[in-house]
Amino acid sequence: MAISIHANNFQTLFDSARDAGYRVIAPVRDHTVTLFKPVEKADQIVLDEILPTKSPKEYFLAEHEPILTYCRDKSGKVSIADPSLEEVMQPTLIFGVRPCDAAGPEIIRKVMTWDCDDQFFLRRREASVVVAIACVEADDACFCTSVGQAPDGTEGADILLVPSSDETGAVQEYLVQPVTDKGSEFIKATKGWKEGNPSRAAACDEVKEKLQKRFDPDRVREWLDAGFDDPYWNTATLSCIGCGTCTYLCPTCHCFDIVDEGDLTCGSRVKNWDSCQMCQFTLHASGHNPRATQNERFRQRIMHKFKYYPQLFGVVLCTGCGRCQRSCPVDLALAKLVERIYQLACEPVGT
Amino acid sequence: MEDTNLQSTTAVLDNIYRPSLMKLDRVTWETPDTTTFRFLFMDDSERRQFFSQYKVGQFGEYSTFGHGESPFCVASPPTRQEYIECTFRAVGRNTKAMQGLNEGDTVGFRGPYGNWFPIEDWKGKNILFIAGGIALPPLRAVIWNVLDRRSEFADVKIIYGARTVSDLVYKNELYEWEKRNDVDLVQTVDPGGETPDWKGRIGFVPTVLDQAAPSHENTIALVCGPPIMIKFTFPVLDKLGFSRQQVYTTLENRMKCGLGKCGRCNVGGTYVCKDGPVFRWDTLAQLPPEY
Amino acid sequence: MAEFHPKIYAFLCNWCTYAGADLAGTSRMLYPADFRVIKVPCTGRIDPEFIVKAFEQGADGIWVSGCHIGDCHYNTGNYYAQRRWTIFRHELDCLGIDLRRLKFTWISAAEGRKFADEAKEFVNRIRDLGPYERFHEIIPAEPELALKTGGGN
Amino acid sequence: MSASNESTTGTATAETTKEVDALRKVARELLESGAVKMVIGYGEGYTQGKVMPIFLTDPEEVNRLIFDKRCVNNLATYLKKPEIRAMGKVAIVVKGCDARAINVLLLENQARRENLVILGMVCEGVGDPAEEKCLSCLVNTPPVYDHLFGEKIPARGWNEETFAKVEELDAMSPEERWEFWRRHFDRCIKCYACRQVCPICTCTRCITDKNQPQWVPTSPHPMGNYHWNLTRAFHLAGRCVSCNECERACPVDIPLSIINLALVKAVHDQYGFIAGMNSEDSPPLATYKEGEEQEFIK
Repeated sequence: MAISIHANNFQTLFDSARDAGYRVIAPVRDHTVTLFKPVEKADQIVLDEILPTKSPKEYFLAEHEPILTYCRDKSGKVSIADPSLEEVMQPTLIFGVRPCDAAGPEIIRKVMTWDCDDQFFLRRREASVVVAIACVEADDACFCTSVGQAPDGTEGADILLVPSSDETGAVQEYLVQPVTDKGSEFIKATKGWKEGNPSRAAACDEVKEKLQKRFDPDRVREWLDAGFDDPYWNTATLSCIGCGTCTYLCPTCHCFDIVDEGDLTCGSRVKNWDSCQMCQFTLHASGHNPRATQNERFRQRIMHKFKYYPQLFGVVLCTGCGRCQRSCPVDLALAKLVERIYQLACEPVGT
Repeated sequence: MEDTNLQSTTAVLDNIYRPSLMKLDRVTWETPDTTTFRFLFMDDSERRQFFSQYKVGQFGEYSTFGHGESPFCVASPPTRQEYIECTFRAVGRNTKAMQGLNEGDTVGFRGPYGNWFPIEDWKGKNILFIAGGIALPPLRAVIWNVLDRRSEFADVKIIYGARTVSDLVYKNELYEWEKRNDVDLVQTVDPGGETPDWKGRIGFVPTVLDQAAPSHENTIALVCGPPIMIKFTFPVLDKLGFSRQQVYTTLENRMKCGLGKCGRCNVGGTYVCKDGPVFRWDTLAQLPPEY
Repeated sequence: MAEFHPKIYAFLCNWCTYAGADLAGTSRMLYPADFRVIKVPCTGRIDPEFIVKAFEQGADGIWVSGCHIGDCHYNTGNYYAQRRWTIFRHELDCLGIDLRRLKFTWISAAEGRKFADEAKEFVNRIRDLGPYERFHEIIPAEPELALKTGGGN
Repeated sequence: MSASNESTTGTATAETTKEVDALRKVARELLESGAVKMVIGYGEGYTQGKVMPIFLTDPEEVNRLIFDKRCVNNLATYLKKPEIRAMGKVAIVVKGCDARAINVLLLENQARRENLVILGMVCEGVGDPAEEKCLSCLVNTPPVYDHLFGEKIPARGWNEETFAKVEELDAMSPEERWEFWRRHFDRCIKCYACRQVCPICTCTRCITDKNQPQWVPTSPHPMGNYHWNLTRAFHLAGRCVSCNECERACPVDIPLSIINLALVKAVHDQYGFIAGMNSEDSPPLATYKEGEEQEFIK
């Protein structure tokens, strides 16, 4: 039996989710940007943008997460404890996620479970239900199809809503596709859903047409395999100013820092987002820096996404959301650079 | 949805970032800024757990609470299961804080992490240790491991150099090794770093290695030192006939997690925290120069 | 209700105000002791970071005091300090810090009376204002260490 | 060298102004004669309709240089990049506000005048709609240049709009100001784009990256965010040239210009100083005058 939901019923859905113990997270306007934040009212949410400014990554890999607390008593005896799990394990509905953003945590999962499990990530993942909405629009920065994702992809989503537009072109109704068992359970446990198809057909065809593949990641990887010392890196990224914007907004970048905060008597050890684009990222205490220049750091970013990660885990560390291009202050578009690498890879040898 | 599992907050977290608590048992000053710490596990089950995994060459994350964590190698061998030791120089925030600790104080330790020297494959072989300055600690664990199981190995030769006499670490142990007749120890200091009563050689490690000219036959060479020493030592080993399969070294890169998650210690696609810190020369030669 | 003991940090220049405090003490002048003195060589040594850090340590009030203009032990230190404080104070105001919680004075080594009076005034002022809750709200909570799970594992 | 740097959309536009023609001609001469190693300028961006910084070493590529209303970036920020510094003598395309940044770099010995050929563009304002900074521009004609492109025009100058937002903030109570900034700083993710893009943030190791001691907490929690934003602005007091790149680069649109302008105003009101108008006047926080007693110090 097909299921659908009308935008008018989002409030019912949110209310019933809250009744079932979930906090509801959805894209909302904050000043001039759109962010995933807790919402009360369905009319607050913003679904007509290509993508929110930040991905919902922070609800899986927190920007700032205490991983340990310590205290030292007067005699010098130290006690340590795990932080409270209340926030980590809070059931969370993340609503209105684009397929590229939904796929991000699924890709990060591979490194977070590599030989040992980062429970902070996994518990958050387990406690959340991701309701994705397929895209009806794309801009020049979007390239999900080039990295194996799709505007109506289901990776990482528990439920996918496929929009159907009315005669004015506005989206009001959605076809509901449960993707995981967790998603199906969630539909059963909450209200607002309706049996039967939406009155109109899906509205995703046009965007699929628009999102032509721009490069082949396998060919890119082949070039990168031998391309570490290629002169390409000397000039291609000279305009990079080394701000971490692209990494912080990326749904798949997951590097973090561990620092102690507090004084000698008590405090926390915390995990904070970090960026490979910062020059201190690899700086040794001795002053030696294995990646001393911005060009090297940018190469690391592309290598990590399109060579190292696929080699280790079989997937590209990129979902093609295009935030790195949209938000770059100097318009240094990662996808364009990778496109260029693809061209180099396709050029006949000897030219 | 009535999923009570989700509501539970009493679950225990299997926290991979949680260290074992260790008691600082003994502090030995090696040089004015380098110390050796001996730690005792506060929980004996953690000690047993550690030694059930630990192999020589592995490292750990040592922390003072309030100042952060630093990775360095375990400098004591798995043949001595009562304690672990590490030797470090105070350069960063945490290492400086550690040097301010007193015997009896508490530190955190996570490990063992990374790979190890495959010494089980070296039984019956000659072992040649070449170290410079503060880089003796990673080899010291191997040296003691080999010496504690002396009969399983053939000749043992140690070439160790430092900038000056006062920069030599493990002076008591050097004295002990020097006296032993089943170890051949060659000590050297850089020109100008000698004292009037210095009995060892004067010269850089690669030069001294060249003069000592150990045979490559049935020999494994372990090289640890500053990058500049390694750079000049490899050609000498090459000249002496060592193949790249006979030479091992260790790498150090900045690390935070030690578990392959935080994303900063990679050299090309190789993670020093998981695929290292021990590298055979032929593997190392294939890595890009990101260390 | 328990009496409110404000947390006040006083950054005092070694040569004038600190000596002034000494004089107030040796002259047996009474003043409230609700502040922690941090002796600095000169007001010019006080980085604005000290002030921010003090608030982050939970300060309810901060008092900065040094030599009168023209009396600086290092001749010009307080001239620079004055310019720095003028601009920094503007910034704090712009960012919503309550300026009543900051006090700047020039007190010489001979002005024990002035020191005692100013100390009284500031401590009373902060007592009246109460804890600086707005700032305290952004300080990460001290972890409640669950000792039952602490210790070993 | 810059062959692989070419943009797929970066072909020269057919129509150019006579200023751009002149700019290209000078750039060509500079590169051909070897007078400079590199020309830093604006070219067509990767994204349709955007511009990006381009780094030319080949005289044949000078036709990629453009200048129009889209050229908002302050290219002076590249003068702090070690890779560019290592080039030796370079030519750089600047608007007035960018030239002010160069003046500050010269004043603080962060750039050497003899290593720069400054290609000044007369600028009537950039952005569409016009950037806020342009509405009260002090330097429509760059205050420092070697070659000037376009006819000198009078500066628009500060007006009642310039500090309107600062005054709006001043009119609030401290509680309201505190809430205003808490709301904005709450979005901060500590990406440090504001620092990286700033031409005046020249420290090779920023205070927030120093941990002995750790003055600025590195965590993006409310306290860390407040401290970082406060420190960043104060370190630019009397140095900020209001190019507003920090606010433009901020991915979460924190209105950093308001703090910057508040300090610009305070420095001007108190000491009559405006940063970057020349490269001789002493920085206001590194000097003093007698008779400046402040009332707030009792």
